[in-house]
Amino acid sequence: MSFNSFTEFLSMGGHGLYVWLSYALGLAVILLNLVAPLMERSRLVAQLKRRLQRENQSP
Amino acid sequence: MSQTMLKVENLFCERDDRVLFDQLSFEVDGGEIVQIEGANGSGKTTLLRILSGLSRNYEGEIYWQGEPIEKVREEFRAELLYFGHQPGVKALLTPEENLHWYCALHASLDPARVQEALEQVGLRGFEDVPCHTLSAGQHRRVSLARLYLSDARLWILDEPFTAIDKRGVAAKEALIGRHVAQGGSVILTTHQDLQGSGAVRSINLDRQGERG
Amino acid sequence: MSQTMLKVENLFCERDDRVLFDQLSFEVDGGEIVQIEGANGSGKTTLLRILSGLSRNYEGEIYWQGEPIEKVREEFRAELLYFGHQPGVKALLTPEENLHWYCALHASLDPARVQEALEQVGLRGFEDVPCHTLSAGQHRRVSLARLYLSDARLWILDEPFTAIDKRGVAAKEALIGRHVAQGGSVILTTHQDLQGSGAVRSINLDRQGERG
Amino acid sequence: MNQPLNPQRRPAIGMGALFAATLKRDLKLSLRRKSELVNPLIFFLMVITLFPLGVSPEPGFLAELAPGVIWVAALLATLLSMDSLFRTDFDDGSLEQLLLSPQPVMLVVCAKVLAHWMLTGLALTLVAPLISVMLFLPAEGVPGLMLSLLLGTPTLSLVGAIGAALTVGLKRGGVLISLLVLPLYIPVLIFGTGAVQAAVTGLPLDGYLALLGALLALGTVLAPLAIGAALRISVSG
Amino acid sequence: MNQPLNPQRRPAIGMGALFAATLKRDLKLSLRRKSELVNPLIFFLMVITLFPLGVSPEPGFLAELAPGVIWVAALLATLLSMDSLFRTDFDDGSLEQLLLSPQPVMLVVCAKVLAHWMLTGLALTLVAPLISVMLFLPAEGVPGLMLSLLLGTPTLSLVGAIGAALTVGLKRGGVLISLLVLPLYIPVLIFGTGAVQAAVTGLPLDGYLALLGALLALGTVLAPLAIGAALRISVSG
Amino acid sequence: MVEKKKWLPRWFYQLASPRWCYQICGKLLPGFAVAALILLLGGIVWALLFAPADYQQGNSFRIIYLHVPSAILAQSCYMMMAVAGAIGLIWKMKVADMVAKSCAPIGATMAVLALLTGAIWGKPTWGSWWVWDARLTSMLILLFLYLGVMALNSAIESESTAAQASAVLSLVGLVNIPIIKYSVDWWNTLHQPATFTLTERPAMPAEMWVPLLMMVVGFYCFFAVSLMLRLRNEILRRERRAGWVRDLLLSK
Ligand code: HEM
Ligand SMILES: Nc1ncnc2c1ncn2[C@@H]1O[C@H](COP(=O)(O)OP(=O)(O)OP(=O)(O)O)[C@@H](O)[C@H]1O
Ligand SMILES: Nc1ncnc2c1ncn2[C@@H]1O[C@H](COP(=O)(O)OP(=O)(O)OP(=O)(O)O)[C@@H](O)[C@H]1O
Ligand SMILES: [Mg+2]
Ligand SMILES: [Mg+2]
Repeated sequence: MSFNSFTEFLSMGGHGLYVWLSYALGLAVILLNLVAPLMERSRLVAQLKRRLQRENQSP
Repeated sequence: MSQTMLKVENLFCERDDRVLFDQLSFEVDGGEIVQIEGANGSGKTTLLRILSGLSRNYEGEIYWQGEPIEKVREEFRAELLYFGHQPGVKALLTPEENLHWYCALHASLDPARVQEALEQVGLRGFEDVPCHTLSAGQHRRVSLARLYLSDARLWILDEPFTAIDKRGVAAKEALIGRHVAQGGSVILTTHQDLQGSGAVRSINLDRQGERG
Repeated sequence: MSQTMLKVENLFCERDDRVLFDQLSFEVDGGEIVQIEGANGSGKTTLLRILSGLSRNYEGEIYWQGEPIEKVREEFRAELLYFGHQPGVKALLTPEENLHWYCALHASLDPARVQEALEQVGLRGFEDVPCHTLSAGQHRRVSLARLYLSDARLWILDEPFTAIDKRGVAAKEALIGRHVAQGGSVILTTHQDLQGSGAVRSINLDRQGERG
Repeated sequence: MNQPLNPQRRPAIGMGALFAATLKRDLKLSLRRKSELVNPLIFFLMVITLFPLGVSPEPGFLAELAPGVIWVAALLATLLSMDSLFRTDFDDGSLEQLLLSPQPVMLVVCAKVLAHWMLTGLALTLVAPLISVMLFLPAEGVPGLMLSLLLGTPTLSLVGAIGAALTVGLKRGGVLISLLVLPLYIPVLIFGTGAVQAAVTGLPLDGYLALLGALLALGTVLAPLAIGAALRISVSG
Repeated sequence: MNQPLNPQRRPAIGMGALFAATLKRDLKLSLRRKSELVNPLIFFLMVITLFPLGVSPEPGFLAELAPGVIWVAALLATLLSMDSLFRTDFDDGSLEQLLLSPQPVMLVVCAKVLAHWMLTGLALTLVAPLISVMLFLPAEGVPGLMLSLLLGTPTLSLVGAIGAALTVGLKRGGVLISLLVLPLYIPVLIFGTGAVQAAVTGLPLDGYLALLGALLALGTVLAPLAIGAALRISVSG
Repeated sequence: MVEKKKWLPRWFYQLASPRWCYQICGKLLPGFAVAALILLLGGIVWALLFAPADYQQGNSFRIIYLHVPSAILAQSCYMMMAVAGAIGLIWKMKVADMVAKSCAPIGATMAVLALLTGAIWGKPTWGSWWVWDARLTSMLILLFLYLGVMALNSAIESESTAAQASAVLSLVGLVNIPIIKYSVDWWNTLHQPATFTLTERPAMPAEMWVPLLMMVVGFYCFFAVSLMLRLRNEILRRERRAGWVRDLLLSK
């Protein structure tokens, strides 16, 4: 453990802003790369299902 | 010679989730005119582009003189004349220059016969004006002059009579008649009635989509 | 009402030193179909563009309801529907969006009727695909849908049936018939025969050039 | 199904609707291809990238170059996208329909230019701060840069549209348009960079901004007339 | 009047003739509009003019800028004229005819790129001395500039043609092409300006020229393949 | 329409089957997800809490644990995209096209992350958000290459055409990447004194590089997860007409 207190941990020796900004960005990018395909999948499945139902009804 | 030129087996094509044709099979023999029929949007142009090798968005097999067409692309292209919705005429060049370039693309054609071909399509006196000053019909006639030059055995013509006046249409039909009489084959589409081109076999695409 | 709509006096036009027509005079009354005839390159399109006001390369007089057309441009445009070789359809927009913009250009048209018009030209199901994925005929049909929307009295149609299938042509002819029955006028060119549109007066441009 | 033909109609309303419809249509046309939206920006960014690579990556040198390079890039980005403003409309016949409309052409033209500006000039103004960082422009210069871009780029779009309208009837106008338009852009360039340089050195920049504003006012009044006339001439030829 | 249909023909000759015919055709197309001939040059000259106006008219500063600016301008001039390389052929259907020809596509493509280069890269190389004077480039740098342009600009045309072929099927590829191609241009830019700067400071420049030559060789071998493939792909879509 | 060649192993053909791919991805997903989660979480905790501060840069050094993995991933992702594109072009293998298409957005976001973390790191270390350093520049160009491929892909309507066109582009880009790297390196050393060398790695103590290694491996696992998620979507979309997709949808 290289920090003695929580505030020290937050301030990161004066570089807190930079470090935390980076990690926030990193987290955002990772989440984006997971959430985007998952949302895309549910959208796609719903759309394909709808079309399948339409096709099954019409002929 | 009524040997089979083009053979199509189980052709399938869809665009934007709409099946245009499915399990389409037919043969085109030498000396035969095949007219592809169908309403607007039924897939005639799509089919002709697939047959000519321009489009590869299809499933199924196409054979040229018994060989799968993928294998004999080069030979097939040497035997093919394709006339599409866009006539392939450069607006800044004169009719003569346009046809000269076409002759260069097909080494077996004789540039000396360009003049004669232009005369045949009624463009005498327009040989050396730039094509963008021609009327719509004259513009397409420049491209139709290729029919008079060509020595290809298979002609694929997509609405060749668009914008052409009645006398022009009659002349083109006579030419098509001569071509098949010599053993060539023609696949064409047109929304006008063919008159006097002899026996025409038609393939209708209208109900193709529903089958699949 | 068979009042004279358009009156043309001594029209003269040459292009590239070739006289297309000279001393051309005619009138178009309400309830009349006038077909401009002539071989390719005889000057039909040129004439229609002059009449519609797109081209000013002419000599002679044109009157709209008795007034020189230069004076009444605005009113004339409100009464005019022009359909040219280029259909005026944006490839990236859908048929619906294309027609909505046309309605915005002509404030008197009702955008609510766009759907109906598209249905009439057989584009149901294609309302919201971009036009560049349509076939050649469907593309022109988008523009033809304007005929169903329009409340203009004078229609100037340059080869409206190009690329349209037979059923489409019949429908368009019926529409033209209805328009003239209501007192409108139509000036059109086509290389196909008009069937069943009632009385058609034709003006032949073929020998016009030689006269001058 | 046609409406009865009625000679006494033509409501005078619909002008605003036409303006809005055209603006919407042109934005839609650009946004439909998503790439089209970001591309003037990306082009801008790339020209900016080329300079450090081509000239020198030293911050001091770049800072001195920055106002000029940013303005030249804005100018080229506008110019590059200008040619397509009326060309597609001409090629597919929409322009004929537009000229045959009973509504004033100027109105539609203004809407088209506005749409063009929103996707080039306005977009460029918004990314200007980022560019400034990349070229080490001192922070004091940034507001001046943005203000001058905001006032200058609409003039670029307006003047460019005149060139586009004049060349639209030609078969290949792509490069000719630059020839016509660049000389007219020079005043904007000079005042624009002047404003930024003044801002960087802490001098007052209202004079430059006033000049840019005056050019814009002049352009707004005269350019639509010129564009309308040029379009009629191009189509009739 | 048609020739009898003869299945055994297709002379193997005609390759050189096709190359020459295409070269002649493309040059003719460009020369037919006289404006087209001078335009890449005029664009080049104008970008050069904008710099003294936009940045600073001081000779010393300009001399330092010159190699980079000239190369960036050459790059942009090439890029600007690139989009129309295959687009007109695509729009009027000539491209389909070309792809359906029994002759190898690469041949025609090479001729087209050569024609394009003659009217941009070669032309730019020839006016380079004039530009050098305008930007106060020291006289020692001029041979280096010309040599580097001569070796570098063909690569620009070749690589640009790949981008043009990839975007030709799109409705509006004008700006997309810059996005695709500019990153690929960066090595040429760097070596090109490097050569000029070396020449100005009197250092040996063979290293740079050798690198530019190597890029050109690589481009000449690989680009025609890529262009041919890209054209077939674009047309088939 | 895959032409069978004797010398290719069997799994190669199995890969060519979208259905098989869809299923195998489904099976592999949980494993990779768990691995990614453990590695990333462990790595981050170690990086933030336990790794010692750098003697020169202090705690801003901790940014390296995001910066380096994302930079490495951005580069290898491009390789993968180009290779997959080449396979798709040569053997007409649909799945390869889909892999290539799925790679692009992941690689682009990674390049963005590397650039942003680098920029943020640069501020305390160099006193400037951006310098025209060789490595930074080539990373920026890599991002442009990604954007180009993605823009081209989205601009072309037909799916197979879009895939082929982007494959050609990414291959051209692949040839160019070493050239760019080389030219940019050279350019930079010519002009700029080596104030900021990224290459001279300080001899790191183990408690610094072990978490870095964890993060790198974790990023790769995460990449696999994201890629497979996207790939499965892509397979569903492109194979929507196939019987097995219909059954799959109906069974849900
Ligand atoms: C926007 C700015 C930056 C970019 C685009 C960038 C890019 C890169 C790239 C591409 C790598 C190579 C990864 C690999 O393949 O091994 C890397 C590694 C690295 N970067 Fe950065 N970087 C940036 C800023 C910084 C800063 C400010 C520092 C710290 C002073 C830094 C320190 C490092 C270190 C220590 C490595 C690992 C070196 C190695 O493993 O060889 N970077 N960076
Ligand atoms: N832009 C132009 N510049 C010069 N001459 C032109 C131009 N456009 C047309 N012409 C000439 O005018 C003549 C008439 O052309 P027009 O387009 O009016 O013919 P058309 O009767 O409509 O023919 P088509 O039936 O082929 O459509 C043609 O001979 C053509 O060469
Ligand atoms: N580029 C494209 N992208 C998607 N769909 C397309 C594309 N081109 C054509 N289509 C669709 O394929 C169908 C068939 O088009 P095609 O051009 O083959 O019709 P066609 O039979 O030639 O009609 P026409 O008689 O109007 O020429 C049309 O419904 C059209 O919507
Ligand atoms: Mg068709
Ligand atoms: Mg006509």
